[in-house]
Amino acid sequence: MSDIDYKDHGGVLAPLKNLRFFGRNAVTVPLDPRTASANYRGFHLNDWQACVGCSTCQKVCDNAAITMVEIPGLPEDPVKGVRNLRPAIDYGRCCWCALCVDLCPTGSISLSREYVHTCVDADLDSYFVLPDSNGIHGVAYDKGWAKSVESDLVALERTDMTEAAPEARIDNFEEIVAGYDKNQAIIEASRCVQCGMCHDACPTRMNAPEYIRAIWQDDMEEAVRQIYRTNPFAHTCGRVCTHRCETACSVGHRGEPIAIRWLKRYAMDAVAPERVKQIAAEGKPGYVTGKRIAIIGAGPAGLTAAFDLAKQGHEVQVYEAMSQAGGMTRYGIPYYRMPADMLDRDVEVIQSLGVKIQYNTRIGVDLRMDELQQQFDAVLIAVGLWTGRSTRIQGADNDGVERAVELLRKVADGEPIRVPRQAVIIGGGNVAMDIARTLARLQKHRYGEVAITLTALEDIDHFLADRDEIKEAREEGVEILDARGPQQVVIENGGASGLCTWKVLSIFDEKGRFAPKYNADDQLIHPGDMIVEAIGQAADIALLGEALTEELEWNRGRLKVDDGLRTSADWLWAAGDMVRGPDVVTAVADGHKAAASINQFLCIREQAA
Amino acid sequence: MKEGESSSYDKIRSMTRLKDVLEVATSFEQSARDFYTDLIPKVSKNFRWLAEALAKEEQGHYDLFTNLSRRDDIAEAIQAEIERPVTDGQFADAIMSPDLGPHPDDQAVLQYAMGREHLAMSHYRSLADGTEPGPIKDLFAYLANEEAKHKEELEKLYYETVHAGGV
Amino acid sequence: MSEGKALSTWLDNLLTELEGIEIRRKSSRRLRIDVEASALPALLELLRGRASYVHLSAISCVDWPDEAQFELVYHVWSYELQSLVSAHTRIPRKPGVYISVYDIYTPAAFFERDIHEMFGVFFEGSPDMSKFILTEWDGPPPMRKDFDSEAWVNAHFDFQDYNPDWLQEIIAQGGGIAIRPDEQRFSRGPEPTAKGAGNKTVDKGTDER
Amino acid sequence: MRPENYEAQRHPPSNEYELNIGPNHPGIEGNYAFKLRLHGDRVIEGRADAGYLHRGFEKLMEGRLWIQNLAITPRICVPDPVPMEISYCLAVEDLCGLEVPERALWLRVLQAELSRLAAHLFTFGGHAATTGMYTPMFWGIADRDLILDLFEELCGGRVYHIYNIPGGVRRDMPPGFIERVSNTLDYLETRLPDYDNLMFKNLVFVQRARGVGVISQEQALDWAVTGPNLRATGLALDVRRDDPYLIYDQLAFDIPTEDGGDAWSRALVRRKELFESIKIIRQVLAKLPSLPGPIRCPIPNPLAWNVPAGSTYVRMESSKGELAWYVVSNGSEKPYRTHVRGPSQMHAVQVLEKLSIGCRIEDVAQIMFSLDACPPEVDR
Repeated sequence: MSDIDYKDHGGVLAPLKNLRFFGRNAVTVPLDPRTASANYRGFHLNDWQACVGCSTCQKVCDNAAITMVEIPGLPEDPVKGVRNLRPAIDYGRCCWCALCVDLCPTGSISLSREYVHTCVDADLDSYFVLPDSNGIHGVAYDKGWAKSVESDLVALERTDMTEAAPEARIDNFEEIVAGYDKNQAIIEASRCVQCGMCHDACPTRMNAPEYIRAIWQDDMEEAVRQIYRTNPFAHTCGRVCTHRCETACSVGHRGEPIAIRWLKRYAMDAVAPERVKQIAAEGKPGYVTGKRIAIIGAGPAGLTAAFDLAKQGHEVQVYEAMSQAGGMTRYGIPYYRMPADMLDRDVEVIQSLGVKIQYNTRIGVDLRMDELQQQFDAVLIAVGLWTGRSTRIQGADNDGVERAVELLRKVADGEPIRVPRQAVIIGGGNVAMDIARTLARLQKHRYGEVAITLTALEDIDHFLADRDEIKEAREEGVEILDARGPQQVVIENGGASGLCTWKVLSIFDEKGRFAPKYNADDQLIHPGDMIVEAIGQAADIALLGEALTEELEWNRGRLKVDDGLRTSADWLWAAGDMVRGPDVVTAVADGHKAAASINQFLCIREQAA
Repeated sequence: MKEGESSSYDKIRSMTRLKDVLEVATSFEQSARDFYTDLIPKVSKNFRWLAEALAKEEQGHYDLFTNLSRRDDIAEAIQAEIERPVTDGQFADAIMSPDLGPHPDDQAVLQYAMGREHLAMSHYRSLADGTEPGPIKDLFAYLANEEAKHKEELEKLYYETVHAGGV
Repeated sequence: MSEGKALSTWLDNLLTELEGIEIRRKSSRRLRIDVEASALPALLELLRGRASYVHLSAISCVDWPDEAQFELVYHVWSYELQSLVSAHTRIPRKPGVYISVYDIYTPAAFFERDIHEMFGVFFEGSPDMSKFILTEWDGPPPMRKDFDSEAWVNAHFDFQDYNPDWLQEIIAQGGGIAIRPDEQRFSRGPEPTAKGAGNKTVDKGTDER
Repeated sequence: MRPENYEAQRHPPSNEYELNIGPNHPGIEGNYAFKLRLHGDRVIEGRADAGYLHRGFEKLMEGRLWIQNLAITPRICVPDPVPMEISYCLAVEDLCGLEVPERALWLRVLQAELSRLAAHLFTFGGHAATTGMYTPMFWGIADRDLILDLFEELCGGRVYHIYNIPGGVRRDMPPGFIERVSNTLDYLETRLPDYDNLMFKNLVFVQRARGVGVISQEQALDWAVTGPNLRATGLALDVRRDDPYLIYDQLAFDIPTEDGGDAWSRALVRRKELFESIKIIRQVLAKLPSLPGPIRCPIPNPLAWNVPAGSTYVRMESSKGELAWYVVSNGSEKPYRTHVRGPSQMHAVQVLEKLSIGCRIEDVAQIMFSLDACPPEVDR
């Protein structure tokens, strides 16, 4: 039956063996609460310094136990991706699964080793608790279940992007960044925790969470529709944007931010241009308002405004001085970074909405501003910053000295330029990098080897150029010397032969303003038969004409505009780089603002009439 | 700096009383301020603020020197200032100071202003070196120091206007 | 295991006798058979009688509203062959009636009763079709996709709203509740998450930067 | 059964009467009602009435992301939550084709066998309580608490561990954990003879348990009885051996059986399984230090994780019997359908009803506890 011999009742004395139980002491476990184990899942702790209020914990909580509470007084900075929201936990619903801890991008929330919740109302009168770093009863308990490498659920690594190797890209203008394929894009899009920090940081408030989600759901048309809600220049911004969204991305606090810019590019490239036009035209009213608006400059700002106004039924006429549209995005950014055919797609979509662009027309020469004022209900000037500044140091007027903006325009326009054997670039911004790498390519193509020296006033950390631009420039053989101040252009038998520079002790004064100080005895001569100045750009406002310049209000060298980008003249608006300084996505944001203000002005005038 | 003014510097060399030296210095500031104020209408409006700012700067200098001259303890006041000499950044030295033609642009005006400051500073400095130690030498050193400070201010403005516009 | 192998191959050709079935072997111990609703009892009869599948592990029901069908899955396990056969069949959602297999496998009684309660599929011949778990429930069969349990809960119960003093202090300073839990959580009723997955991007960005 | 819904059945005048046990009754494990029709103290017919623990897990899980269901699965079966967690993760891993690192598999077996120990100790107490002895319950709970301390160290939670995640486990063992587990096992092994004297050799228990609720092998197979109840009828059938999952095929353990098929044999099978589980855990503890490597394979961001479409049927041996999950995914980020086949669905309903016919009233509770029927699995 079984090996338990239950019939063995033992002898008469059998019960005596139970006497040994008297020897044992009773099993007594101390009743007061003991500290829980090292990774116990007790009540929440939240380090408010580390927490950025991204509300990912609220999303992953399966019992909807977390409410985000706005706490005034906490730091709030959309550009860095910091909100003054903190999670409050409803312990009537929480099941202590610690998924919020494992998915917290900054690792600020953790569970303490405190599990006793019997307390009187005085210390805690509700299940709804706002955890901070000193625990539920204000008694500091050390951390229990906290973020650990193994349990971290945040997808920290970014899907790496295939880029052309330096040797492969040095002698041509093919696009370097290959762009994601479908699989890579879906994996990259799946990393997004939908916190919306990018939406707040983007100058034009792009709905990045929505289009990233659409990409992940492989619904490309929805992604394009979400993008076109705020940015008709998405092919361009997908390649050259200064991507402030990625600096604000909450995954970026401990890992690599989501490649939001490249995802936008993937979405735009994935949908056929014809279909993009139909999507962009959605919501365009059938009627025409009969209002006519003139826009000077077919750059991002001008064309975005044109796009919005056309979608509101107005008739838009754009005047462009050059032979093609795009402004700085075509003539300022080389094709290896911003291919022309992609820019044309953006422009064609805008034109498909009925925006007429008149090329090779220079306002101030072919048409005067006052003529525009009579013929149109409103005028928007968005001419950007096209004149390159010169250092005007000794010898700067020699013809061996060029301006980066003009050179880049000529290369983009296909005009042949003199390819120097050796060149020296002055300037540390993206334009300097662009011209350095363009000349490097031309040199490699013509002479087979690259000889470019790039000097700038600032030290390398304060270069205005993107970090990857600097990295790629160095890979392509550009020698970068930081903190060098240009002194004099060395002239030999009529032509430039080098640049003399002094060491800069770059000191910032207490207000953070940059006051370059030279150390004269550390002097270098950089050989080069061409010197290119890429130090800054100014707006060419000659087109306004003397009378209008006098009539308008100015603000430290730029047109004074209200927040609707309207100048002091009620019929004239101004937008883009010439008002805000050089940045593509800010120009797009300006385009929207100007269009909204113009549209509002036209409606008010209509009601008033 | 036009020639006329450099001769007046020789006049200053021979002076002994602090008050007289200050008066001459104040007159230089006054002429600079008047030069900028009448420049204001001439320049194009989009950078007229620059001319106005320079005029205001010179006015500030003018007031500084006038109420300094009104005080009687000029020597002690100057003493305090000299302890913190401002090193000359030489940032503007390389930049040729053009003669302001009919349509100067903002960069030209700034270059011209920095050129004036530089000349004034170097004049005062040479004057300070040329006199024996005493209140007059301290005054010249003080004036040189003020001009150097002023020049540094303009250099910052020059950097922000010309150099910082890059993408 | 080798004779097990032989047995399973023997089983494979045994099954070929039945027409209109589709066999997919997922692993050495998992076999999926798609069969017509009418042929299922015969298949189970064959599996139990001649192929040693004596143990009915479970009967699962899956609601496919898009195809207006219920999918019934009969999981039977053989102790000898040490392999599981999942017999999948589809029955129309309306009228949702099917024959019971109680006479082949007695455990079917519980599963059929459970499926009847949860999905409303009536099994003719099942010993007991009366309510078992949801005796107090008079609503529609709750496991059907078209019944939204969360909506029912929200309709019949109300949320516990808290107003502790720390919250009142924050409200006094101008703060307060910014995002309620159900506005943004990813767990939502049975319908697939709406576009944009319920993420409510808080527009905290100020215009001027 | 709410009072207003209750209407007494009209019986012909006879000496039969109706008696309701539960849903809140010390003789019933968990919240479970059992309606008896009695003739004297002899049971004529028993009808189970469940539903008091129905929380609608399967419906809830359809509305939550794959990762969010981790917190729900252990709560389906209260005394033995671990197999629920592990089988859900096995199902998701099967659907996604995730490669679970070996160390995680061994940690899962450690957790599962510890959970089996705790569940059996719990059932000893329950079974003895129905025969009037409460000391085994006190000892069982006290010893089970030692194992819960181990769980608290390993997983961070005492009863609901939420220790598993699709792809592996969430934490590695804390330092010195192996040594503490083996100490606890040593202590348990010294306790087992006491349990024998207290319970298994105790004539009161033996007299009450022997010959009660007898299941023959044919009936067991026919009624889909599984787990210790099936092995009590002499058939050495165990999912860990027949349908090996995790790394049970690398472990040396045998399947204890009894051939009485009655309540007492079932208790003895569980007692022997205690030894087997301790043997397994010792093997795992010996192997773990030599297993380096990760405890989890990477999974996508949980908020955006589409599990490929498909369906899978995962079987596991819980302390109560064969526990199985049928999980269907339609390729979206949420399960389309999850069906839990708890072992007690058979034991607590048909088997109990059939066994209670003809037995005496005091044996109904004992039959239920000897079957180790766990109502939350029935209701889900």
